[in-house]
Amino acid sequence: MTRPALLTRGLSKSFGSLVVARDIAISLPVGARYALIGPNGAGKTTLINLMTGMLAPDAGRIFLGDDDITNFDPRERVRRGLARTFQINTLFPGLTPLEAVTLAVCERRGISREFWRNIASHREAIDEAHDILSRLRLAEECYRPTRELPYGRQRLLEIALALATRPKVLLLDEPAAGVPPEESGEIFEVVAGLSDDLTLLFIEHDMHVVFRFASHIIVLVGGAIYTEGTPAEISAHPGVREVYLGTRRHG
Amino acid sequence: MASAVATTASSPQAYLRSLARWKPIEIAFWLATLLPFALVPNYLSLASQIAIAGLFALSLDLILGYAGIVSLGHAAFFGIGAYTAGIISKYGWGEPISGLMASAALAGLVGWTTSFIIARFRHLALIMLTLGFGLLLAELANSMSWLTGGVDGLQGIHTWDLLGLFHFDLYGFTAYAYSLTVLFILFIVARRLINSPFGLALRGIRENWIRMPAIGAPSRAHIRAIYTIAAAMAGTAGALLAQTTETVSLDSLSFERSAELLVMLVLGGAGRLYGGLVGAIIFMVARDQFSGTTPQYWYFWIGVLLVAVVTLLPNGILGGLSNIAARWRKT
Amino acid sequence: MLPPIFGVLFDGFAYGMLLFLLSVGQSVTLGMMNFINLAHCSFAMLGGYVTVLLVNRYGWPFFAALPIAFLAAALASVAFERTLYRRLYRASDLDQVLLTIGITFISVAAAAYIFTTAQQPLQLPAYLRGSLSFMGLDFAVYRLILIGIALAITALLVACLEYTRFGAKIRAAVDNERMARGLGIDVDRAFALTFALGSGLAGLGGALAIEIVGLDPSFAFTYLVYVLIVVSVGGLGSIGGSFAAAAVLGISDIAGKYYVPQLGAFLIYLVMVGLLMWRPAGLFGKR
Amino acid sequence: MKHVLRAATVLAAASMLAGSAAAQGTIKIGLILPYSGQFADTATQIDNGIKLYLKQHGDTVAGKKIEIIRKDAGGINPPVAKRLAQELVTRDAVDILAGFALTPNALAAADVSAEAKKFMVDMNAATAIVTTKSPYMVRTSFTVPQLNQTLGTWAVQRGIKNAYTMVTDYGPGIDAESAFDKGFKAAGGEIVGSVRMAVANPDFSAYVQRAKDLNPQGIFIMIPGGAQPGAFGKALAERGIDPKKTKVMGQMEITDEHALAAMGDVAIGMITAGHYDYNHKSKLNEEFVKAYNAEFKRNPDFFSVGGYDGMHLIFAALAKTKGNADGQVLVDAAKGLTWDSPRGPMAIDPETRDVVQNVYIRRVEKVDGKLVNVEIATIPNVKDPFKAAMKK
Repeated sequence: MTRPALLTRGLSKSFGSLVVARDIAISLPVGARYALIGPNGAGKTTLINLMTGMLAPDAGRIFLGDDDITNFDPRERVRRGLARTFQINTLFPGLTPLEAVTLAVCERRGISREFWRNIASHREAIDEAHDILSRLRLAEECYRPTRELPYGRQRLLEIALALATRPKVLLLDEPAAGVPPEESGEIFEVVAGLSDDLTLLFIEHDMHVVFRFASHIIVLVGGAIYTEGTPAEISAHPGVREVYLGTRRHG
Repeated sequence: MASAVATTASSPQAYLRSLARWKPIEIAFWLATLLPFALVPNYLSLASQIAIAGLFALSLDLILGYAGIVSLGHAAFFGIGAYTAGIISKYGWGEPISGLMASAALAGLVGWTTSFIIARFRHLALIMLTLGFGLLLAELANSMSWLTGGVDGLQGIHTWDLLGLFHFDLYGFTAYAYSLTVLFILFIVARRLINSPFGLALRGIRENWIRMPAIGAPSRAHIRAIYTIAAAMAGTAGALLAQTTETVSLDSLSFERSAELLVMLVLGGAGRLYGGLVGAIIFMVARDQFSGTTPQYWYFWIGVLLVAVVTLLPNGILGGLSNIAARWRKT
Repeated sequence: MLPPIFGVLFDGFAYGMLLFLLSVGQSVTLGMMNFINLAHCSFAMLGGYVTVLLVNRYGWPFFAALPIAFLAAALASVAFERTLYRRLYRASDLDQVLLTIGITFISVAAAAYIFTTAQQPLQLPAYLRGSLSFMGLDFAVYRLILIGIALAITALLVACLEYTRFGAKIRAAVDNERMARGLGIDVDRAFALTFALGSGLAGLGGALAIEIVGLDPSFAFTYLVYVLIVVSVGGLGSIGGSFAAAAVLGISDIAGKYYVPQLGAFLIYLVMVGLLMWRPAGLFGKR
Repeated sequence: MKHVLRAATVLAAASMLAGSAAAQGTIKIGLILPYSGQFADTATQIDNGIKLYLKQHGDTVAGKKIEIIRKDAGGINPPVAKRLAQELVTRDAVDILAGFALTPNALAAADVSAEAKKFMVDMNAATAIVTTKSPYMVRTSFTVPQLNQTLGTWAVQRGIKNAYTMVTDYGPGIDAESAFDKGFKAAGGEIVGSVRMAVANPDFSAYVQRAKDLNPQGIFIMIPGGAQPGAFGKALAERGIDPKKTKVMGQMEITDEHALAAMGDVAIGMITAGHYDYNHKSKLNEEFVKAYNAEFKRNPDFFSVGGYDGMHLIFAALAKTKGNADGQVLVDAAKGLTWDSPRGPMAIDPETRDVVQNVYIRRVEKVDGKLVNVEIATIPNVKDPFKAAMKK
């Protein structure tokens, strides 16, 4: 077996007496499509924050491919191929999507400190950015300021920004959060159409979506892994139905 | 404006290029800066000091308007520049252009040194730290009166003729020509910088500080760089004032100067290259006129001006005007 | 006999309490409502002028003038809140700065026009100006009063804002205005009241401060920096934080001037810079 | 390019000459004062003195109408003061520059006076060197050494053998400290300690405690006027220093009318050196104070008399030159002028163009229930000792 794309071992974090992550071990094989589910407050976003370095773990290690990235800052993790999106839009409201994605591309290409040449002269970077936007069906709206885009488009831009870093592993925190069901399908179709080399972990509440797109599901409860398995195994798991699926139906 | 351009842009590259193109109104603006020579030759000293204030405001705009770093201590660099130019001149080297460069270099060096601290903080703490450094420096300059002349100001500054040809005359003719030229050159620099990949990264920092590391951006390094550049530019403005007026005093470092600068920039509209220039022109002309008619109560009218601008034109004069223009175009 | 250090500590603490009284209103408006009110010291100045007028011209007792100073500043602030401030609650910080600086300019000119540019010394009865001897040290009566009032206000504010319905409403209104409206909270009124409270406290602070720092139209600018220092070091939204910050700053300033006068002018700023680098959100800051 | 520049300069110069020619029958005075900001009251009082003089003596002298153009320098701001002076000369074509509450502004404007050869009257700025910056400048206020060195000498003669000095750490404070030291030591006194205090300083208790620890016979202080003297007096009272026992001495602003009101009875016994107080006993001053009160509803102070005498000097000089406002002619006329001022006899030193006047040593006393400065000694016709020392 080849090395997993992303691996965590014994990852733990608590705020005072509140344990938000308890001894979490996850292994994402290359090209995986994993879903992370669990009730509100289970620690899903916290786990992403730990993996991407926005929170420092109290204990445990994180590996990206062969590298131990536990002590790297978020930026260094991004440079090595670990990107994320945010549950709440974390975009650049005053920039157009083209500018925002070009910015991310420039950062990756290491030309963001160039201060004398006009941005427009960096044709390759701009074309790459436009290409990403096209793939995410944002090409037509890429000249409007981000704050004027419809919400659903902004969710796609979240993903576009992450893709501009050319990640090996992409962590999607509820990519369709707040999007009406008829539009969320579009977002996941886009996600599903991403390259097979890209390793994906996404948080999602809608079980239909999860079962349709995930190859593997991890259930997080109270900051710890409750169980994990294929969609079939999870849907058959009596405990999951009780603690999570059961309550969701009504909630 | 952007949407109008977008429909005609043939490619993303052409679109981005069009954003950076010189617009007719910009060219008109710079041509208009030459008018004082012909129309109001008796106001050239004021025009020179407005150009200097405009340059100073432009330097603040680079960090505040573009990178989102609110500073209440930017006068520190202005003062460093002014004192450097003044002290060099006092000890026998009054050549203006080399003095200007030395001042910019020293202000930039101090800016670079402090930027390591500045880049670590945000929000109120950042504002207060810039304020604190500014106040500490002002106190230091006061206590080092053997070097700075203390409250009485630095005495014995003499600026040599510009290029060995132009005497700094009583009418401010040379002073305005000199200040305007330096302003224009540095404006071009700032304009290029804003339209470069680095400028885009700065706007990214302003628009969303949290997202930047998630797209792999070294925000702190960017902030250090722009803070250094802005410091050097502020130092240049200070040196210009010292050279053209042959005076330097503690007020060049004061909190009041930092605060007044902020007012000018916000009045004109932060985050727009011309915001600081427009703000400096309006604020200083208004003050000159108001204080000419009511030397004791001009504060009142300046206050009314500020309140009126905020209520009628949010985001500064340029911001408010562009909002109105956009709304008008939509209907 | 107490060693002189106690005298220095006492003076420093009292000076801190003076800073606290001047700043606590800002701690309420900036901390709770997130509104940058640089005209804070204008309201303090108003309180000062009201006090001077009542005490010097109409012969009111000093303590009777204090509540009027509070009310005058609070009422004036409501007028401003209704007409100007409320339009800018959701505006950018920079617009708030511009508006309130503008109001400060206007207030300075108005004060110069109405009260002239001269210093307005407060004429207090002799018993407020003396000092009490205790174990060989002199404790100034006025400073004791400052400390007493500061402690009372801290207790009152903490009780009111953290343990009453009013406090809960304000916090709800600031945290999530839409939800607060949904819950039937009159958000406009809550904001207006908070603003009036903050400005009233400024008026009271001004009234108490002028005996020590004097009063002329430049008051509105001169003490702004101190107010910002106290509030930022204390931490936004924390009355207790402002209290602690003011005490630390006051004591270190006075002790510094006594023991190392060469550093006298630098000390308050050095302490501020040091504390903020250590705790950027302030001593008791949450955000 | 050079030709264009020269041409434009000539053009501007021509337009300026045309301006003054058009104003044949008027003499314009450009008045630069800090009308706004922290020093606004100083400006108000100087300007009041000027207004009163014009009211009493009319606005015509030697057949010329006097026109005043007022400019606000807005606090300590030399670049602005210099620009205003330039503009007054080039744009408004003034003949005389006057005002100047603050030394840094006066020094900056002096360059313009020297370059444009304009008569300049310093009505307040008190640092000794100010008048050396332009050969066309005279001063009608006082100099810091004139008062404080005199005070130092007097103190030792009156039996104060050791003293502690407390000055604000800025130009005038440091000048006053060295002037007092000089007078005090030369007369045989001993300085037992000194402290320089922060400029922004609302609370003096720590500094006063330091002085008290040393228990000197005298304390010399120099702090800016305005809010600080009151605060200082309170610190004295609170720390239990009684000016009736420990001699507290200083320059006149620490016991001006407002400071005394702020300090209350603790001020009794404080000793100051000054050249003017509204309580000065002379017929001329009584009339002056009365007229001043009638006009402005407050008492004049030393700022007012600086403005008043400044106007007198301008009038007297113009009368002597028969209305010729040329800088050199006017300054020559001003040299050696003597007159009786509300402050007492006054003269302009022909060598230094600085003011020569009586220095009064005053003690704060309660007279008819009111705190006033009572003159206890007069040192007549004091010249600025700083310039006297420079010559040696």
